[in-house]
Amino acid sequence: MRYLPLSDRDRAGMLAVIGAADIDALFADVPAAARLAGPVDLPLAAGELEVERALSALAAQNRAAGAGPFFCGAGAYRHHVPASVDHLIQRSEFLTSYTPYQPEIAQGTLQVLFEFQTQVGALLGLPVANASMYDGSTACAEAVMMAARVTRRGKAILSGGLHPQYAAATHTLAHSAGVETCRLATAIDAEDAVVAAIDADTACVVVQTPNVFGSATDVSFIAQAAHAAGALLIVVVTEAVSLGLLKSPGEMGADIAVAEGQSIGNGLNFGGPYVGLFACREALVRQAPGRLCGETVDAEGRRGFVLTLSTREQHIRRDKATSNICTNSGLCALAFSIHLSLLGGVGLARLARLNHARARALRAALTAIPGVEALTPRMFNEFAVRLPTSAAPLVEALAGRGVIAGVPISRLDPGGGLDDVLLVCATETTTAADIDALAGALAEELAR
Amino acid sequence: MRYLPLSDRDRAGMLAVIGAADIDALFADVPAAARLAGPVDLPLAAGELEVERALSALAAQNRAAGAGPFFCGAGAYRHHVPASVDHLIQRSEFLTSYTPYQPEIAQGTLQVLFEFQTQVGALLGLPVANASMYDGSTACAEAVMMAARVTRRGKAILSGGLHPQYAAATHTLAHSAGVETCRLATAIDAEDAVVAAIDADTACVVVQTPNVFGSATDVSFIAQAAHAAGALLIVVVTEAVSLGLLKSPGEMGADIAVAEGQSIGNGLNFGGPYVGLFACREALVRQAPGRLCGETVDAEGRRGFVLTLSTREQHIRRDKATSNICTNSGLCALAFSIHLSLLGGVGLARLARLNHARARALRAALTAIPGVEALTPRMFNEFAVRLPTSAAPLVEALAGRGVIAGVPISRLDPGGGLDDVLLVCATETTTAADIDALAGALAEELAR
Amino acid sequence: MSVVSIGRATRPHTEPAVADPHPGRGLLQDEPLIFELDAWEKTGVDFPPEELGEAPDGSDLAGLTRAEPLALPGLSEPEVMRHYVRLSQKNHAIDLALYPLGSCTMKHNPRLNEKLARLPGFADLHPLQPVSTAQGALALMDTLAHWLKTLTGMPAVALSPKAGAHGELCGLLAIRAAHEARGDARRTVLVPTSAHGTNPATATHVGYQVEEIAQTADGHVDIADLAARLNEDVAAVMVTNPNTCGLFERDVIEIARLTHAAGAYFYCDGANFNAIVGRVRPGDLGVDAMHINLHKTFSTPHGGGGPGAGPVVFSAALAPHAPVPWITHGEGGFALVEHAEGEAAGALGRRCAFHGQMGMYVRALAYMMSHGADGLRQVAEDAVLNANYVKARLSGVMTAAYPDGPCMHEALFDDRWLEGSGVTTLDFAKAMIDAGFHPMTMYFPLVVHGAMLIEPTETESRRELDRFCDTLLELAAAVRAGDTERFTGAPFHAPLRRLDETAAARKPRLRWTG
Amino acid sequence: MSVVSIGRATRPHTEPAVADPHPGRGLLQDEPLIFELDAWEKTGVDFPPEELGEAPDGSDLAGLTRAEPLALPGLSEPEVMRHYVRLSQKNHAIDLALYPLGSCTMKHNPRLNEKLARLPGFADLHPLQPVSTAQGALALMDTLAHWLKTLTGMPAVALSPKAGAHGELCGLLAIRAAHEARGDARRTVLVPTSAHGTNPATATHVGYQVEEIAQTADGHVDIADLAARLNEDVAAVMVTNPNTCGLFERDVIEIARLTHAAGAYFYCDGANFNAIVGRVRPGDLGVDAMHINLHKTFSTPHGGGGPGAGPVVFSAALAPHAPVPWITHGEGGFALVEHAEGEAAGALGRRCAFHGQMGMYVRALAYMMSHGADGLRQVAEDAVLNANYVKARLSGVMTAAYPDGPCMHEALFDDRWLEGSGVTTLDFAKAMIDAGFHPMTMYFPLVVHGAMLIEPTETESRRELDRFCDTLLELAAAVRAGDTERFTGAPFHAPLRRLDETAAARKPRLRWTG
Ligand SMILES: Cc1ncc(COP(=O)(O)O)c(C=O)c1O
Ligand SMILES: Cc1ncc(COP(=O)(O)O)c(C=O)c1O
Repeated sequence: MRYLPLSDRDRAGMLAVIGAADIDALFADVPAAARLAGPVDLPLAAGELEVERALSALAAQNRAAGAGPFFCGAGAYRHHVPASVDHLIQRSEFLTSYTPYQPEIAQGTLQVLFEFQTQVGALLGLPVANASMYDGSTACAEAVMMAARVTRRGKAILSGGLHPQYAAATHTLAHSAGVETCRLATAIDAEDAVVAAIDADTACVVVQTPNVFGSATDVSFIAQAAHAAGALLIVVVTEAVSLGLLKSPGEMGADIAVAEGQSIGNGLNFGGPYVGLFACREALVRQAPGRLCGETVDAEGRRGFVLTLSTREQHIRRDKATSNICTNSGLCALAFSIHLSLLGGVGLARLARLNHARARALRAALTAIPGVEALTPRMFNEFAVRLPTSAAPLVEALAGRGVIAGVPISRLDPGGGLDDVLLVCATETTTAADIDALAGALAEELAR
Repeated sequence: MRYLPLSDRDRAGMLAVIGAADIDALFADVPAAARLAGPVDLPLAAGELEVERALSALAAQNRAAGAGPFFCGAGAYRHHVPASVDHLIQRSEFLTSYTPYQPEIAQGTLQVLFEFQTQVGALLGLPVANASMYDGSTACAEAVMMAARVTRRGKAILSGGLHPQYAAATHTLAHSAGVETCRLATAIDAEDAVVAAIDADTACVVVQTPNVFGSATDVSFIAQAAHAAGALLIVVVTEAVSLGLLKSPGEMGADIAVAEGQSIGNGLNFGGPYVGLFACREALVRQAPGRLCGETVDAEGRRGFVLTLSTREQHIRRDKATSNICTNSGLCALAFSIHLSLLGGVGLARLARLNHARARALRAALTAIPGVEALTPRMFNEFAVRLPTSAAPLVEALAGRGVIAGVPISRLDPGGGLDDVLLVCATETTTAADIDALAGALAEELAR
Repeated sequence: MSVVSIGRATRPHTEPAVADPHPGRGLLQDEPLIFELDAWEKTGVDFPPEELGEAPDGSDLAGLTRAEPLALPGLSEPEVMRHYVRLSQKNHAIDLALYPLGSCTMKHNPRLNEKLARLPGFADLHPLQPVSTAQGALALMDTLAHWLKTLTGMPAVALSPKAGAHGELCGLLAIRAAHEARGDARRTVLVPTSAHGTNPATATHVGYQVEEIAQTADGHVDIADLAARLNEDVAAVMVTNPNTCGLFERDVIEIARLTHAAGAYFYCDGANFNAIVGRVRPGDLGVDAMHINLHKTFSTPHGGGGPGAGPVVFSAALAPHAPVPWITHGEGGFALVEHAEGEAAGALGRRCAFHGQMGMYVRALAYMMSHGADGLRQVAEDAVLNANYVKARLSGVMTAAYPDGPCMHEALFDDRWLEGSGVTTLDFAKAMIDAGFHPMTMYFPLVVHGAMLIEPTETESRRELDRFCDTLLELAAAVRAGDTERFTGAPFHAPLRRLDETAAARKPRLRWTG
Repeated sequence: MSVVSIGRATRPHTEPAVADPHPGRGLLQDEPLIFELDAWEKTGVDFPPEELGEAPDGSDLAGLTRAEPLALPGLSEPEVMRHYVRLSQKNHAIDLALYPLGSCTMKHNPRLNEKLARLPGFADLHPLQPVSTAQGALALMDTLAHWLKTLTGMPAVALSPKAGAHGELCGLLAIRAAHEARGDARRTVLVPTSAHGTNPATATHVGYQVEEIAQTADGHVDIADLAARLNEDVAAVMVTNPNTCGLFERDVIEIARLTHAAGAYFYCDGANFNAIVGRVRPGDLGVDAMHINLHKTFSTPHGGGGPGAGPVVFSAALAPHAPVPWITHGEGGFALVEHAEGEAAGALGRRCAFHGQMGMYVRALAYMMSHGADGLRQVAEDAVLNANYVKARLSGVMTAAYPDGPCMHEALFDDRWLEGSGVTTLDFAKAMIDAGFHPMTMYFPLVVHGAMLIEPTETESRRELDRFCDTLLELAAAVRAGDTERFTGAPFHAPLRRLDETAAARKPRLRWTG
């Protein structure tokens, strides 16, 4: 077996050193009833060529986003990732290392985390960022838990523009810990509705911008309302590229900001692994979940980096920890950080403008089709359209024609009464030809 | 421009340090008539996404070997290369280093070369191997030049089983230096014909095994005949995998052995880059072309490796050098060495057996078709078949049906009178389904 | 300046007055932060210039754009390559040498798996594109689920948890849902003292109270203590098996029986499944829920901290409460159940957006298929063999925490043998760095004083194990010889000397500020 | 033990009695040869067991198989990863720091190019599959040819040569063919003393005699000497431009005129094309043939010694003699001319099997398209700017070989400034290693005493150039200060100390023998 270095001769020699008669002797503690006599009922070992063939065949049964016109967004975005990013994250020293528990031989990972935290802080406009969460949705859930701890209050108000799966993930976790979530009705442009819902038990208000329908909102007024009521504002961003252009959560008064970082440096991967960004105000840091990397010096006074404030964490604090997170999304954070260090502020702004320009072109093409109406105000790179028919079957029909048209909102929110609403998204990877293909196919399908 | 670190501000500052008015001042030596005023007539800079799209579109116009049934060989072989090989050769420290001129900071490359030379020596059965040539064909040409130097004779006899393009490349180089090449008539199984051609001016005899028709020969008797006449025997191997099973050139009395190493560790790449293997008897080492890596010690007595015997080479010996080669095929040699260090003797023998078994299955399937006759005796993984029709148009027709059937020998040797002969090859990548597909399509085409 | 012998004893040398290597000398490059490279106005990504003119006009984003342009450095690609390649060389990695972090299962990460996870059919697939266009992905998840269920002998699995700790949450939420479905509002979870920190943290995170179960002197759950603590308020017993002392819980079937008898569920932390995969099925032990860290047993790379994946297998009792999404198979191929309603109303809900860690699933399945049923069994055997070999070779000098009987996949030592030497577990670990090895897990589990938990994994050759043991024995001899400085000052040969963690925590500097 | 200050002057330190780092300490691992890893009986590649039984039977390979099984070690994949990753860390690389090897053009290698070269449509394509199934590959080669011809202003190009030296052979063979076609049997090639070794080696390798052309005191071809040597026996003049002293041959048009007037051809060694790409077309200078090292100007990676690619552009006079294969375009798409007969009868023949270095073509074209006509011009300008900057910063202390006027892409220094210091060019170079840089090209070109040829390339930032210059100036100050030991003993901080090359050559050990 190509991954197992021991030869049978090695095994025999080692058993002799141990003083065990055979390998079974080492499993003596296993109750006899639970010892399997032979291999379980699964295929036997396979060569690399065979495995590659089998899994490549499965991959070939999927229609890769890049294989043709493609317009899905809704929390996961297809952007171009420079080849150098994927090359670098495959360096053995990054790929095959563990959490940097021994800082003297993990300065590579640690310096990257320090840089990542600084980048995320700048992006989200808040002074403290952690070393990553699993993804945007779990970061959102943890932010709500944190707000409840900070405020010692028991309710979270979720805006109707919050990604429904974020809302669901947040509800599941918060509910179990006794934090009530109050999700407002799904709405394309009603972020202001949260203000009225704030009450004295409100720990936090959770608002997404651009929201799940693609609409951006200046949430400063919500920050004011929340703060006036002693609640925190949590701002959620699912399209990190928008932050190249749009006001940061911090700029608008967020106490905690969480974002899905997938858009930068990471592929679609059918939904994971992604990377959750988490930032907050300085005063809240000791309630923050996740790892934090900090600057320090070595015995000779040279700058170095370590994991710090770990008294918040499970491995030190155990049942008093701020979160149970351990493994996070390190390599995705590295990819994010590399891509962003290529882009810089200048490049991210250009990328954001390009995305916006392509989305405008897409909107112009789609709304030229009779019966198709754009619903999203203040759109960045994604918007909802109302169709003269149900969106889900139409998307299926278009897929049959080689065009992946977008996400029917009913997929995320089946009971929301928006069956005729389709979410479409354009990025720098969307070409004029792609847009023509969608517009053409859509017009034809609608005309049938 | 993403690959150019200087900003305009940098440029201005640097010109000031230099004391030059502008960049043109630095090109003052260029005759005015030859100074281009602006960019040449080619497209302007393009982003990574645009370049990727353009070249991917070209790639998509090619029918990749792995995309379906595929049976070409004739000097280039489709084998499975473990993923770890391609991963390792992309390590920055291997990929982006130069020839190891500073051994103290090139021990990685140098130790690999020392291991490579040892592996190649073992494979070819000769004590001295160099650090690689461009490919098998140029290695063959250089071997003939070397034999002429060693023997101070002016004629090389090329067997009729030598790959025609190897013969052509050898002829072109040797001819210019006044070494006559005498290529015997193309023949599927007439290696023994070289014996009669040896005369007093014969510097060397060049024999390929398995030959271009796939037929293996024990060339010991040719070695004896050559040596008796004071000539050298050069053995050529184009399918390195065969050496896992077959007698090595050294074992059969070769003085020099050259091989194409592509089969191990390297992809098809439409013909290049490949890696030439070159080995010879100890006594001939000072006439060998190319780089040699040798063992030595450092100032503290620790083992280390350096390039050595460079007094043979162009950079020291200039017009007296044994060859003009400078850049060789280092990274392909690394890939070869890694793959072979995974395989080992045990694995290479198994791989060779598997190749042979698949080729036997292919032969059985094809010769079951009426009118198809196998011509190659002592076949390893490749053989010639005679068809009841001209091979080239048939191969085109089969390509139209998605099957790449093999190489018509007329492609290599248009005047050879073998228009109805097709070379087919099977390796470990050939499946039973592939064989069925070829046999089925061939039978149908022939029945038309 | 003290004269000591270091590394393999053949080449004693004089200890330099200052440590080496120094970044900035020889091949080890010094590298500033990206913020110190004077790249605020540049970018290393090119865009088609013609479209950039089109600034957002008033109609869309008026008043929503940043007041100040985002200030982040943008490096050219050559600078980026240098930066990260230089940094990378300051890391230890499994590809460099044995990485004996107990409980972390740092094993070889096959490169085939990296390649397959990058096939466009997996990597460039959107989670919300029509499922009819992602049948291969669902088939892969279904196959992975089959392997996991078969290997554990459990009837159901939730793939979506994103790491072990996320899986623990999932397991406890399912347990809570099961109790709630019966109207049973239990509040306590029992956890042994030796448990990993995530176990108690998880329990409180979902609103349970944690009560500790005592441990026997020989490193096992104290059954009597467990029995005494079990009552109708106990929702679950959370036990790690093989446990964090590297031992198989001999009485696991009894633990399950007692737990069930009290109306509680048995959660097993499966982080150490590597020791038993293919030889023992947790389903045969009475487990109700167990997470499997794909990044441990099934070798998806740790990536300096993640990502991982933590699928949870469930017993029949808990299966109806598994979270969405899950896969069904019908006439039209594979489908996804994405909402906890209708037929899925028993589900505990949703744990994250989308469907989990697809990239990890591809890698894990490739790993499983490569080994096969026979190879996975061999994995467990070799992992256990390697650990026992290390234990046997070191026990003469270091004090094994549980010397009697075999260990499973990791060998646990305590610091009794260091007593009075002036060298702590930490010092010893840092000296290992000088000798070219990553330290073992230290001071965990908490039940053992100055714990040193060594998990070699099955992907180490006997040669590397010997090199490791020889080094530790040589270091131990140096301890005995009173070479204290070599330990208390260590590391001397890492890119940096020992780092001041206290200073870091006292006045946290968590980002670059210029 | 001397106390010196090293590296950036801020952190003086004590020189250790022995060198550091030592492989086997800290992160730098010691690694034996693969033959020393006890892996003779193993293999790291798995095959379907069922088919292996089928040993070759008598009918095919009887008597042809090895007497003894092939004795080569086969390592498991984890062992292989360790081996090569450990070894790799003992290399310098362009990804680690400036690599100022003059004449080698060690520039950044974009990773996009690596990715594209690996697309199955290019990488998994057989050279002899029907051309109808490889139209994209031929289109790519045709496009590359178009770029090369346009950039050089030459009407034809032979893509197939496998490196610069192989291109030189190709050029001289075309020249020979052209002469032969006229029945003109010339025997001499004129080459300047400053030429790269491959130039004279090439000329004699194809049967010419080499005569040297003198060089002027200011680093140019001595036109008078050239004129004097030109006669009807001269087949070609081979001149490098920009030349190996880093200077543009001011009189190049006159050189071409004189050459042509004597009935000879003008071969230009284009290894230094990077300095002028986009600003000067060799076709405008009267060149008849020039090779282009794609691995220099067009950034295909050097890979520790290769592979490269050396396409040769030809003037109209030589174009008919270009070697096969070449590409034609007609009704049915692209086709290949593969045989030197019929319409191709004038061809010099064939230089290698198949069609050349496709893998390099993809990379080079991606590089060209990325830069575009504007970016390539900027490449030349930045390369020249960077070299002049280094020259300007160092000239105060080191002696520039040709101080007057600008240089092109490389700055040449001699060793006059080291005279009497006890430090040689070699010593100085080895001390650079300690300071984290790869040495420059040394003792070449031969026309300059103790030459130090520095080529920074355009992919260095000003910051890295300053770091480099600061380091060299600091080292030069140490030379002046009489710190001889720091140089003669160098390197101290590389994985190994200075290696004994004489011993290696005296009794060559070219393979492991156990
Ligand atoms: C015993 C044990 N349980 C749980 C965990 C947590 O797993 P993860 O890091 O995947 O969240 C770990 C990880 O180290 C562990 O060792
Ligand atoms: C001036 C010059 N000519 C020719 C060559 C030979 O090129 P190659 O190494 O590609 O064969 C070189 C390579 O260093 C060179 O610098």
